[in-house]
Amino acid sequence: MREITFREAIREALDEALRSDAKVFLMGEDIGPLGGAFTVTKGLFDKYGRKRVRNTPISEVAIVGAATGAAMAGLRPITEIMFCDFLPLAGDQIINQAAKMRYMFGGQVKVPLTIRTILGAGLSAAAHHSQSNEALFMHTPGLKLVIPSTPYDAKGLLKTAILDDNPVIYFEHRCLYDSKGPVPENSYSISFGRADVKKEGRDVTLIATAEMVIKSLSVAEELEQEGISVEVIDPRTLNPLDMETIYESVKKTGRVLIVHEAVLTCGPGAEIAARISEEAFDYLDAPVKRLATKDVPIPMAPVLEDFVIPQKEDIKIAIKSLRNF
Amino acid sequence: MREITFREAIREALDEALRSDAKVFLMGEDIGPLGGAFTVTKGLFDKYGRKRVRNTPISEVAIVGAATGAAMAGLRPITEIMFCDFLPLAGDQIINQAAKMRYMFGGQVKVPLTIRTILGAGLSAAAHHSQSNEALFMHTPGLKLVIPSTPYDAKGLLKTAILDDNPVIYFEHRCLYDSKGPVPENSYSISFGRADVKKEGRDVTLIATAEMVIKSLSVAEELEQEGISVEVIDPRTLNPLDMETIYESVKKTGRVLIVHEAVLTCGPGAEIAARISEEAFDYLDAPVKRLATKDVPIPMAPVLEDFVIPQKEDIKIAIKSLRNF
Amino acid sequence: MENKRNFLAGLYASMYKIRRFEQEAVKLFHNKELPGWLHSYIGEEAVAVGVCASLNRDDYITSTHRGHGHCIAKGADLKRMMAELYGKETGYCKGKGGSMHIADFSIGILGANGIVGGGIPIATGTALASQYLEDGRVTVCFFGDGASNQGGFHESLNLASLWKLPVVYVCENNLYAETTPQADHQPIRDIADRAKSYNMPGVIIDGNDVLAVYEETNKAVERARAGRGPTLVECKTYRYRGHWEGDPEVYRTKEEVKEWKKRDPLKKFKKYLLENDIIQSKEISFVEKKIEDEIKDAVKYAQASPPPRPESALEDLYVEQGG
Amino acid sequence: MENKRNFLAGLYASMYKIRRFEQEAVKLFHNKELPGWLHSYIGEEAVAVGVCASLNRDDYITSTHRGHGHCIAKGADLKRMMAELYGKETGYCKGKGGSMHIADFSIGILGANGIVGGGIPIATGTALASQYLEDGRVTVCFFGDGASNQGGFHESLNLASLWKLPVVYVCENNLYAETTPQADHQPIRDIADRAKSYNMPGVIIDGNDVLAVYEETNKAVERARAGRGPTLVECKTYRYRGHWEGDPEVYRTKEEVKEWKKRDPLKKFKKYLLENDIIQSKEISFVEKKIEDEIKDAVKYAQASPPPRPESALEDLYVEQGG
Ligand SMILES: Cc1ncc(C[n+]2csc(CCOP(=O)(O)OP(=O)(O)O)c2C)c(N)n1
Ligand SMILES: Cc1ncc(C[n+]2csc(CCOP(=O)(O)OP(=O)(O)O)c2C)c(N)n1
Ligand SMILES: [Mg+2]
Ligand SMILES: [Mg+2]
Repeated sequence: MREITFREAIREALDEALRSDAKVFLMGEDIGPLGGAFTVTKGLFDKYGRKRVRNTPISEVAIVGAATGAAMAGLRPITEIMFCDFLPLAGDQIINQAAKMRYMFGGQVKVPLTIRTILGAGLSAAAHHSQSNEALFMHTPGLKLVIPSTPYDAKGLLKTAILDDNPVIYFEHRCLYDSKGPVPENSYSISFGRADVKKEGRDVTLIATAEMVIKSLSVAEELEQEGISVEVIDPRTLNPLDMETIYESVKKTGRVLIVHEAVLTCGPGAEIAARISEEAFDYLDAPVKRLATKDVPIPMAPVLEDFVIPQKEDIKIAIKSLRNF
Repeated sequence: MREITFREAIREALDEALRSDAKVFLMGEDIGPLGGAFTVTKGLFDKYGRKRVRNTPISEVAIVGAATGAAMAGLRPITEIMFCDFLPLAGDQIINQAAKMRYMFGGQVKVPLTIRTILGAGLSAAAHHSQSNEALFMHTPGLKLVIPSTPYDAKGLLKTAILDDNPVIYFEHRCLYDSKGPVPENSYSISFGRADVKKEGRDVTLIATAEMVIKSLSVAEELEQEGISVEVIDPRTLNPLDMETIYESVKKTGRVLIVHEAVLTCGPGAEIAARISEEAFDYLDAPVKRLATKDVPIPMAPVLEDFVIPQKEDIKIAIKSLRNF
Repeated sequence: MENKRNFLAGLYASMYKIRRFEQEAVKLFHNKELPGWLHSYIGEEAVAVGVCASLNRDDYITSTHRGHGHCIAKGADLKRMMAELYGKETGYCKGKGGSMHIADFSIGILGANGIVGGGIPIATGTALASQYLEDGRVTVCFFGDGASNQGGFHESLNLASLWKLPVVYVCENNLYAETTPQADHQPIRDIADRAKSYNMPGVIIDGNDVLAVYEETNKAVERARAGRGPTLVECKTYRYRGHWEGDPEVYRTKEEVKEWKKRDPLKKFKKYLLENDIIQSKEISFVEKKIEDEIKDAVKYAQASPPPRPESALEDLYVEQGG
Repeated sequence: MENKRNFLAGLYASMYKIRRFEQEAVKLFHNKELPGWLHSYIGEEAVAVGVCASLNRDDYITSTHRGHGHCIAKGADLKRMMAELYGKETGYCKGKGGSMHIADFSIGILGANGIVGGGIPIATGTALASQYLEDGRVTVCFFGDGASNQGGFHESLNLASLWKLPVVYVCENNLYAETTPQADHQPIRDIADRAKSYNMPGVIIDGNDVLAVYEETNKAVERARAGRGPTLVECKTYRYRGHWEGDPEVYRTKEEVKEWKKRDPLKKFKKYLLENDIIQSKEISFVEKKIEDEIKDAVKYAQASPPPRPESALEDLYVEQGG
């Protein structure tokens, strides 16, 4: 199969959606000629024009709110929020309006809105351009949350997000944009709520998201040499969250490590750990371990950033300590 | 000891702070002559005047942002956000500015800001006036979080919040305002990070916050008659979070129920459950159970609202099932 | 001529319907029949009615916490509204929304809103959709003087004017934001002046004069429909009752309320209709009687309706999809 | 006279210092010596310098992602700035903040900000504190044309004018918000016009003329200090380099950049100083030389400084309290 980058995979999904459905349009800051801060939408402005690919003012409330309104009126807006760090500016429109609208109104309305946003650290961009705040939205019923780790998943899940009649937040890890992977030429989509076992294993279940999947896989391969067999599971969507696949794995391994780049406290791992501990209690041979970004804002200096973000070495140590529990 | 209401306890704390420190002032919507939506600040406007008790426009960004700025410049602002449902409007100022500022700037500045806000359902006020969203802020390093359940705690913790040099969000459950309890006449304060064992017990550890503490205590008393001894722990502050007291209890009981009014997924209970499952694994005789508001916005009709919010009967059933695990 | 007569009679009927619906709701609320909270629109009827008189059935409106008047003026069904106030299964939102969240998407009512200013970006978005789809619809966005200090107001008006969206922003300036007089929440008197910040027209109207409201907003609606962009319309008006039922009203005098009642929009318009021989007194009584009955029916319907099934609290969150 | 001469020489020195600091930073960045991102202030020096010339050491400023110029004009130490760009322990923020978060609270620099518009409410708050404490300080709030479309701008200016706070809002209109030309992000040309929405004065200045900037903002600063409330000052200016280092600049022409370079604030002011015999060419060279040395020292200092201890990433989050 041909290999393309994570960035290209997303762009293809957008391109296909724009081509096949006139109700799909993009809006966001600097997504036009530049193609967004990470050039994901590059070329689409030239191809589809100003109506379909809309540069906006710096107005996160209006961007998300207007996209919500447009979705209510039958369009399928895809908005880009340049960094997920800026989502709190639109907190009300996301949390109180888009997410709750259908429910509050007794099911009268659909909000087929996709919010694409960029998360993750690793570029020394400091506290306002490095967060992974997906957990804020996991705690908000009414939203669906996508967090892909490979080009294949990125494309297939974005297609589903755009077709979904509910508001979806789609998180793209900036450090993955240049990563390459096989992506079929023909159109396909991936259902929400299906975790993917990225690598099978017997000894430890490792649940990871976004770039941590890549780091985890690399560690898992290294450990394979040392005779430790790690199963790596990528939930891919945090809401819906496929716990079944996780429970199946836990029944097999009895040991679980969760790794994410969101900060530890009340992060996605807290929920996953709590559920495993409740539902798979009898299968656990060791306490569920979490490895996450330390509970601080993201610092700028590389040495500090590396210290707070889980590194491959940290993952390795955590797996070994679990193994020896 | 004399008994006063939760509302009066908070008012006293504010009054004492205004009296003893000229740098303390209040700002918020309609906190002046009316005393706020729940008349907590009633009388303070007359007593301290417009400079110290400031009615603001409906501008949550400016309210929190200006309070943050004022705190940076040496004042000790106490702002009231009428319902915690409105905190997402000020999401950036809370999450990106107030919480991260000291860290981003390498410890150069203090932000002694207190945000008082109202949480909880039970008044048929529907999806925009009923949330319990403390977990959004548990996931935000840099904030301290207070969530009292009794008049005594309310006063003592608010005094500490105001004296604290860090940004604090102080959550008041609306259904507690008229509840009465003993409060000393003399000034006192309660340190952050000290959970309170509201009732001792041997069989099950029940961790609850805000109004759920009251419901839990009532259930615990009833169950005492039936021979089930429940220990009720109120963390009182969610950050810092006193896990030691909880672990102590778990070592004794081996069984844990967590009850809160925030929705289940990624709620405070997820973090507490994950920590217990990790740190007290060997002491657990049953999986940690969580009882929380169901994962939906809060509906208006009383029958629906009651259905989604944990009720005493639900708590009772959960304890019994834990007991029989 | 007959058309015009019917049109004017319709305006009166609509205002009367709002007035009586609200009075009834207030009564029921104090009888403790209605759960939740209530923000009455009494005194402001000419705004909703005058504005909605320019709108087609499929035009959109966004509303506020004080939304009953907007809904009735746009044509909402009193039965389903009242049932929603009661929190019944037959209500517009199946009891999930209540007074602050009534919506009827079949006639373009995009919902009341519990967040002050929360509907402004949304209205901007439906207008964007109309422009995009070239469906000829206009969106009217109602909000209060207090809401005009929200950040979302600024961002939305900027965007709407930049893109020439077919939306009319109708500010109901009733001089108070909850308990806070206008002078204590903004340093200007005429909110319409803010239109200049967005290079859009700003219009000030006597919001207690239903014809004035109709005529001026109609121009704005036609302007929007013609693709010439948004307008900010400020209607000066007043609410007779407290901010919400139960408000001790410490912030204003009885005299002020009395003064405004002299300019009552219903009385004023009725007088106009009678004095100009447009409608006979008998006809008015007949219309009023019909509305009384309609409201009684609505209350009966609501009372007789079943409460929602508790488990229905778990429904309506997500659209269930195939695939 | 000598005072005035020194003052004017100081303005030039300050502008030159910014220019050279930024040029150096750009060079180091492309040498891959600096981690993170860089937004250069080159071309806009007259704004920061003209504005800060009115301020006392203890007056406050809030800054932006493009903040180096503001910091230097307010008197920040080049060594600690450069060390921060390098992410070193000796930097202003101990390496935690980097280019987008430089602050020096000892001289009222309340911090650059990664959130566009994020500093506007904060500036409003320090001004509130100054009014409250009657400490006579003024806050200057810097932000861009793009930021003027943020909700926080609206809410803050409304509040500041309502309460007559001692703050000056300085909009650096460099015609672009990142890649988006002004005409594509707001339907107005003069952002100063937005002042009317808040009943405050709005002033338009040639932002490439340091004296004009100084004179006009000085009035605004004095007005604020005298308790007469805020002013919105718009400085028309231009950035020479891309939005950030690495920007392919697809959104503007080389000719446009060239055109603006003809109005270079440093050249213009230097010419003025020389032609009016205020300063001799030799003196200027001397000043420039001194600054070159200062910048070299700053780079050396930064390079020689140790990186932060990794564990220091866990420090500075909370103030540790007794009790
Ligand atoms: C974001 C937000 N802040 C505060 C409130 C509380 N609140 C409800 S209505 C209201 C006053 C609104 O004033 P205005 O916009 O003038 O509308 P009016 O009530 O006068 O019709 C306030 C402060 C709210 N619902 N939402
Ligand atoms: C809230 C927010 N939205 C978007 C961005 C990304 N961003 C950084 S600078 C910038 C442009 C700012 O334009 P302007 O305010 O005119 O300042 P300038 O860069 O021209 O000095 C944008 C969009 C951001 N940092 N914060
Ligand atoms: Mg009002
Ligand atoms: Mg700019």
